[in-house]
Amino acid sequence: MTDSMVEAPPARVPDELTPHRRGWHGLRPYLPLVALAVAAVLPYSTLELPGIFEGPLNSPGTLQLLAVCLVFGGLAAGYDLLFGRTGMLSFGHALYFAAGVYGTDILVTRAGLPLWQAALLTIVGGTILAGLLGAVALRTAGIAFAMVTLAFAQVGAILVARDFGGLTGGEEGLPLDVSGLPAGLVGVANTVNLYWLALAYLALVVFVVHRVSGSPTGRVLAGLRDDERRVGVLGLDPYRFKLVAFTLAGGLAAGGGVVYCLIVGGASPHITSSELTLSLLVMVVLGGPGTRWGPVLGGVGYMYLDHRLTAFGSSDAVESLPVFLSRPLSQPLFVLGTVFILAVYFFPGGLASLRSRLGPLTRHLPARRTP
Amino acid sequence: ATACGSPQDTASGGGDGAAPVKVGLVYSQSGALASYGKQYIEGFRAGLDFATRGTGKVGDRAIEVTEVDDAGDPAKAVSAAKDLIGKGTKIIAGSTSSGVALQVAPIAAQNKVLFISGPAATDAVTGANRYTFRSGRQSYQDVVTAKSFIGDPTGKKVVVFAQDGAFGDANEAAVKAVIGGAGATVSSVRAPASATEFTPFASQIRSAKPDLLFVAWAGTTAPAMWQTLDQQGVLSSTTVVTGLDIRASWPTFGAAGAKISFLSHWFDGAADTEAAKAAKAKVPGGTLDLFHPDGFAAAQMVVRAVEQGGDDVDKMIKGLEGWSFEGVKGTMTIRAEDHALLQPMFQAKLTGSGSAYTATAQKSLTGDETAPPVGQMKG
Amino acid sequence: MTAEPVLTVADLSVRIAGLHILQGVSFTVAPTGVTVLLGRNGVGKTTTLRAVLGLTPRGGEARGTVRMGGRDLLDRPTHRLVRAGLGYVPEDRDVFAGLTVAENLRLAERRGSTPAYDRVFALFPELDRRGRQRAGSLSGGQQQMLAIGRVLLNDNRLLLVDEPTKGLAPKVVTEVAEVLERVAETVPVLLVEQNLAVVRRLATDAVVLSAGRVAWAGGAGELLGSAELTRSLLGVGSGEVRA
Amino acid sequence: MNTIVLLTLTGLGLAALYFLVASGLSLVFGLADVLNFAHGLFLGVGAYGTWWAAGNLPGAGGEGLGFVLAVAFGVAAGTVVAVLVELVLIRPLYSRTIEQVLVTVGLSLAGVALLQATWGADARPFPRPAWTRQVTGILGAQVPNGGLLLIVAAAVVLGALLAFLRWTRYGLIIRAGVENREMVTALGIDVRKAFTLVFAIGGAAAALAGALGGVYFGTVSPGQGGSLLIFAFIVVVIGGMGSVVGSAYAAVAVGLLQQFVNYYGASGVGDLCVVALLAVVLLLRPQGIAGKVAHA
Amino acid sequence: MLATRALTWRIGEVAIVDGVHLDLAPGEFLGVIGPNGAGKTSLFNLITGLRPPTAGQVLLDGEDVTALPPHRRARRGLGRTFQSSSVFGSLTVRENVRLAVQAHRGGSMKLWRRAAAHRGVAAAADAALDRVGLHHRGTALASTLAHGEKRKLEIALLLAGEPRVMLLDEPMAGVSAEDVPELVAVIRSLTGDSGRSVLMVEHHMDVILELADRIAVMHHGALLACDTPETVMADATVQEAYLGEAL
Ligand SMILES: Nc1ncnc2c1ncn2[C@@H]1O[C@H](COP(=O)(O)OP(=O)(O)OP(=O)(O)O)[C@@H](O)[C@H]1O
Ligand SMILES: Nc1ncnc2c1ncn2[C@@H]1O[C@H](COP(=O)(O)OP(=O)(O)OP(=O)(O)O)[C@@H](O)[C@H]1O
Ligand SMILES: [Mg+2]
Ligand SMILES: [Mg+2]
Repeated sequence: MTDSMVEAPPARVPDELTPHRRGWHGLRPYLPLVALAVAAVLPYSTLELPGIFEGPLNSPGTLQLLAVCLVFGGLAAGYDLLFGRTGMLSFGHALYFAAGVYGTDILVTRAGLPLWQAALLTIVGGTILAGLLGAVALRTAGIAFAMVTLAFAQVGAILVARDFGGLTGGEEGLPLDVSGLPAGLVGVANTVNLYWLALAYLALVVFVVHRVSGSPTGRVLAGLRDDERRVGVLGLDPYRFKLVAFTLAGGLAAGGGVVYCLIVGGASPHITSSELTLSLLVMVVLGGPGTRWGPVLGGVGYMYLDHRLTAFGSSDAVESLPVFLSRPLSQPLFVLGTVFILAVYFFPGGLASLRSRLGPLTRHLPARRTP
Repeated sequence: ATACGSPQDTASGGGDGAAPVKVGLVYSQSGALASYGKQYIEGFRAGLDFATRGTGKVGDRAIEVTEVDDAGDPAKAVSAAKDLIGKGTKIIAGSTSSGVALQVAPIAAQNKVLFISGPAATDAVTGANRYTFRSGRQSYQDVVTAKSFIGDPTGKKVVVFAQDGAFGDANEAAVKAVIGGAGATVSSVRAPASATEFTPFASQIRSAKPDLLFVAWAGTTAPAMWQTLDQQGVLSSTTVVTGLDIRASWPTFGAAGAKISFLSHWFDGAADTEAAKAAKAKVPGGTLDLFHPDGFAAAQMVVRAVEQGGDDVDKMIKGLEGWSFEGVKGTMTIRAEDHALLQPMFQAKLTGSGSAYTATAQKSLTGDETAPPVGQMKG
Repeated sequence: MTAEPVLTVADLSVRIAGLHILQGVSFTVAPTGVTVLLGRNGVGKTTTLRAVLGLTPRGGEARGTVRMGGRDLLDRPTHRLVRAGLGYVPEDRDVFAGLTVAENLRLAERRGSTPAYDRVFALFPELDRRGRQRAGSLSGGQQQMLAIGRVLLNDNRLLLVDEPTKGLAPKVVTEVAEVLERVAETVPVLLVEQNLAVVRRLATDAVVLSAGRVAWAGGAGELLGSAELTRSLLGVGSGEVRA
Repeated sequence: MNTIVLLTLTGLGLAALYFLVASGLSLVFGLADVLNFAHGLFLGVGAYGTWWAAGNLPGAGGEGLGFVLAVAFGVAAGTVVAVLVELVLIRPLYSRTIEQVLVTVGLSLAGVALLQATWGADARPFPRPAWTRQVTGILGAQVPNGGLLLIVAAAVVLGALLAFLRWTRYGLIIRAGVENREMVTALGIDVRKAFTLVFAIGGAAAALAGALGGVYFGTVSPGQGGSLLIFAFIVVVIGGMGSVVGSAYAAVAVGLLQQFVNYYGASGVGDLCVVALLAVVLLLRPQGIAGKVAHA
Repeated sequence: MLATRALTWRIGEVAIVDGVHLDLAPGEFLGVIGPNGAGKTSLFNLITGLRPPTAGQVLLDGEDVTALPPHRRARRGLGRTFQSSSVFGSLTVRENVRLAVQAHRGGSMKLWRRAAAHRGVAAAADAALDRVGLHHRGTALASTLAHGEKRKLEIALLLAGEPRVMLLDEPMAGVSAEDVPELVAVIRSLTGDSGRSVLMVEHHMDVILELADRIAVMHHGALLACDTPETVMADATVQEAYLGEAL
């Protein structure tokens, strides 16, 4: 060994870690607004995107599909408040969405309430339901919490399927009675209004989630994701904060349910299934948990695939393939499942990480840890 | 081409006398009911061929069929229906599952297009609204056929074994109305659709000692259910009636099959009509199955509607209401009041073993004999 | 140094998440005695040990050469290195909290060599007594004992030990130092240690890191004996040692 | 009296089926910390493998030794698929729980769809020895032999798993590996092999459950595995993640509860009771009946 | 200020903490030493409420707080650090401290305010970071800190909460020799003027001797002695059971 004296290099200044506001970044805060505006005027375009949509952008079929996608984008963003930002793995989030759908449907169709009353009651009811069930479920944590929420959701599913008092229509579902609805929400020609409604819902959820996670409460939620015990010792009640997040997310989901009920024109037991909750999780992970746009992208993308793959499966392109390819490819679920798997390997961190992988400017944004 | 348009544009239908007539078929190509859907579409193609005498045209207007997969999900079906309507489709048919039928029916009414529901068996489609018709049978007709197995019901004891949920409810209600109304005492044993172990229910049924057991069970657990009923001696102690499902399910009855009296909507050979022969000739494989007649009838109704109404949906409805035609099953009549489709039903026996089973018709009931009570048009 | 070094690290550089954490570290470990790796918090001591073992985190990358017995260690799977006789006592103890103490030890047994339970229990009788307790419920110091005991169960060719006396009571610190001293008679040790008293007692050679580079390397006596060196490299006077 | 005997024995048969499905799930979930939603796929592979072998493999069939051979083939197929899944898909994702969920959910969707694409959506009659369709009189009750077969199989699987966990180091390695994989490698253990082994065992158990489930149901269909999975999950959670014995207790509790409530109570209440049991157990003892530690 | 009365925690038959009577006067600095496994950390857990005691009481300002959950005790001015660092790994260093400041100042349950807009919070957080010398690491994710840096962040989190009673669990463990004096100064400054009390577990005797007014010795869960440093250091049992022979 040789004695050596090496000049120590200057301490690393991790300036690349400091948030940057350079160049076009001045515009960035407005990008969401621009996107919103573009989405809002989309229905005025007759652009045809062959292969992507069946008809021009302003055709009812396309708008309907987009509306469904947007609602799920919002739903996923709301779920992310729980999962990505607070680290609570709930397997029962579909329950509050279903409560929104069935609540609206039953109040309008069976009780004959005007829409606005039904919607208000449903959202309030869904929020209270989330508050109550959350208060119980949050006595557990981790996988136990996931399973208790799953159990609650399962009870919801059983109740809907049992069709007590003929309220829910059981496995056949309950079509929405549109006779009392505003005329602007009924009929194929008015699909655009449903689209705007869905867009408004999505914008609202993104705004709320963004606002909340940037708020003092949001900081606590992020703390909870990492170390709950620590939060308690700092003088904050973890239970209260988790309950707030759970209730808020539940209320947002119920709101999504109201919109979805109008878009689809009824309720069917599909939405109470545990698969829906799992798909929510898939959407969020697909998009990138804890990121602003990831869950939205995930939700929209998932629903788009879910709807469009049926058409893909029966398309001529697939049918002309050799049997060993065309058979599986004509099964939408096969393609969907394969897409999930590939996404995990090709976009680790979700779709939202694509941007950071493409743009060197954003490369050093701190990666969010998945809890 | 990028252009600006109105967000409320929808294509207007036809107008031009020689333009093709757009027909949208929204049914299950994938998902749990994919095999029902497959039969339906084969039947539809055969029926279209039959009703247009091989031309695929009504007058000089071609029938342009668009098929959309709903994967059994009402939300997808609604999207598809809206898409089709937006593109000017005036006739929608399909609906393999009841949930889909019930959600699409109101869409048809809201947009004033014709909807011809397919294999979906729920009674609620009948009389749903004046735009909605059906090309298949309904649960009530099944039950009336079941009743024909016990002769005079007065004083008899009937047990319904059905799964929870709307399907079971409908069957139980129908049995109470049809057989109970005719003087039998009807009780029911219900089980969760998710049940996998049927012994408790079999015990309950056995201790009830019914004269007739009516079983309404759908799904993959059916074979286990039949085996348990057989093992616990239910099948040999009473007359057991149930609906005969698609051919693929026949071997799953196993030994129990011979001990069951089947009511049947349709099986290959149930009737030897002109339409059945035509259908047999057209259908891939040459063997008809449960839901081929539904697709076939749907095509016949579509052709009739176009003949009578052109592009005018009101005229189509007028043309269909009260119409009698010769379908695969025999004479079918669309009742004007509630659009119920009166049609023959069958009693059948299953024989055979291994994977080779044959159904033979014991008796057939006419459309009038199995007619459901006349209902009110709801919407 | 006359004898062939047991470990040669040359131009080792490690990047993690875009940060250049080690920037070309080179040093050797003598075949006998204790080589200490010194330096302030965050200079890369732990990173160095882990890179030798192939434990650079996901998304990180280690370059350079690490040779032991004529073979390059980088890119060889960790478990192979360990089976070949590289023992590791991690900084955060990393005992398996859900397993009992006995299970933790059983896990550390290596196939092909008889586990020296006597040696371990003689040193830390506490571990014998608490065999059935979950390691997660051990006190901090007890966990540290378990982490050390785990490697001593086997015979090694080189020990990599990261702050073994952290959190131990003074009496146990002395004991651990004695153990390491005894171990070092047969097995060379690469030690990271903040307790200068322990360093003073054990170290034969010293390597001082500063901001990802080697700032000084040489005999330990030389380093600790020179007030100037200790002050400039370690920031403490040479007499200033903690008990 | 004989109703009670009948309900108890058939309830135990049901419990055995739940246990067979849950055991592999519990092993993989508790030891490898992978919430394996693709377990239903392994089940399906086992069932279809057996079904296919009985019809196509020379020497295999529906009776006697031929049936044993068919089941062995099905189990082997399930094991191979499980190992491939672990090697190719799960291995790169350890300690990334959520991504694993995504992959296994994707796998369950794609796998079931693939089964459906290959063999159709309809249920197929399952080959099985004639005696499994008969009943045995026990204390006046006519107990189905299929159920008894399940009980025997479940007991054997339980014994085998316990032996594996107790007499080999693998249980230890995997439990440690879940906590801190890196440290296990730093002890000189190739932890990857151990995880593959767990998947293989989990897959084999699932495939066996699939094959015997086929005997029990009399048919095989693509979605069969998935529908059993919910109850299996409940059993795993009630039993305590990863505790094989806990799963056995929980399976018995769930099976009997369902059976008795379905007979004496209203239908559907059995399912609600099971869900209620889950919620109550978790609220009182979040770690499940047998605690969180994954061992015998 | 802080007192425990016959505080006991048993697991089965074993008493981990055994009838501890402890009194901490305002402004006092009490060092706690004892062999590994003596129950020091457990005592902290009982005092802060992370574990319920099997018997005995914890008094804060003369009031019985034994039944209160951890966060309620923290509100009353009880703060602590953890032996094995527990910081919020997915937040940056600065966000970590801001969270602590915010927890202390109230207003955490504001769903609609901008957290970043809170000037006072940012300033207080930066001050705390400055004091432990972590300012330059402000934007690093806490999970990527080196071990010693995490210890410092722990202390910054504690400072940010401005507690009146502070429980420090081995703050010096793993801190490089060079930084020890600095950290000792920080800790000393905690008590000085403000009348705050500190309870500190530490195995570095020189640090304890330098800072503590009194030293409590724990052994097998029980409090053996609680006296001035000189008396304690002279005690033969302490010498034998804890210190052993010097290196
Ligand atoms: N996973 C990681 N991601 C990013 N940076 C890291 C990671 N691990 C370590 N670092 C950084 O690398 C540097 C060196 O860390 P290391 O743990 O090797 O220091 P050390 O010398 O062992 O310090 P200590 O004495 O505190 O243990 C630190 O600045 C740390 O923040
Ligand atoms: N859940 C438990 N079950 C059994 N023993 C436990 C449990 N929790 C703690 N102990 C034991 O209680 C004793 C006290 O532990 P504690 O962590 O309080 O010690 P300590 O004084 O802080 O030691 P150190 O200085 O090593 O950190 C230890 O012997 C520990 O093993
Ligand atoms: Mg270190
Ligand atoms: Mg301690």
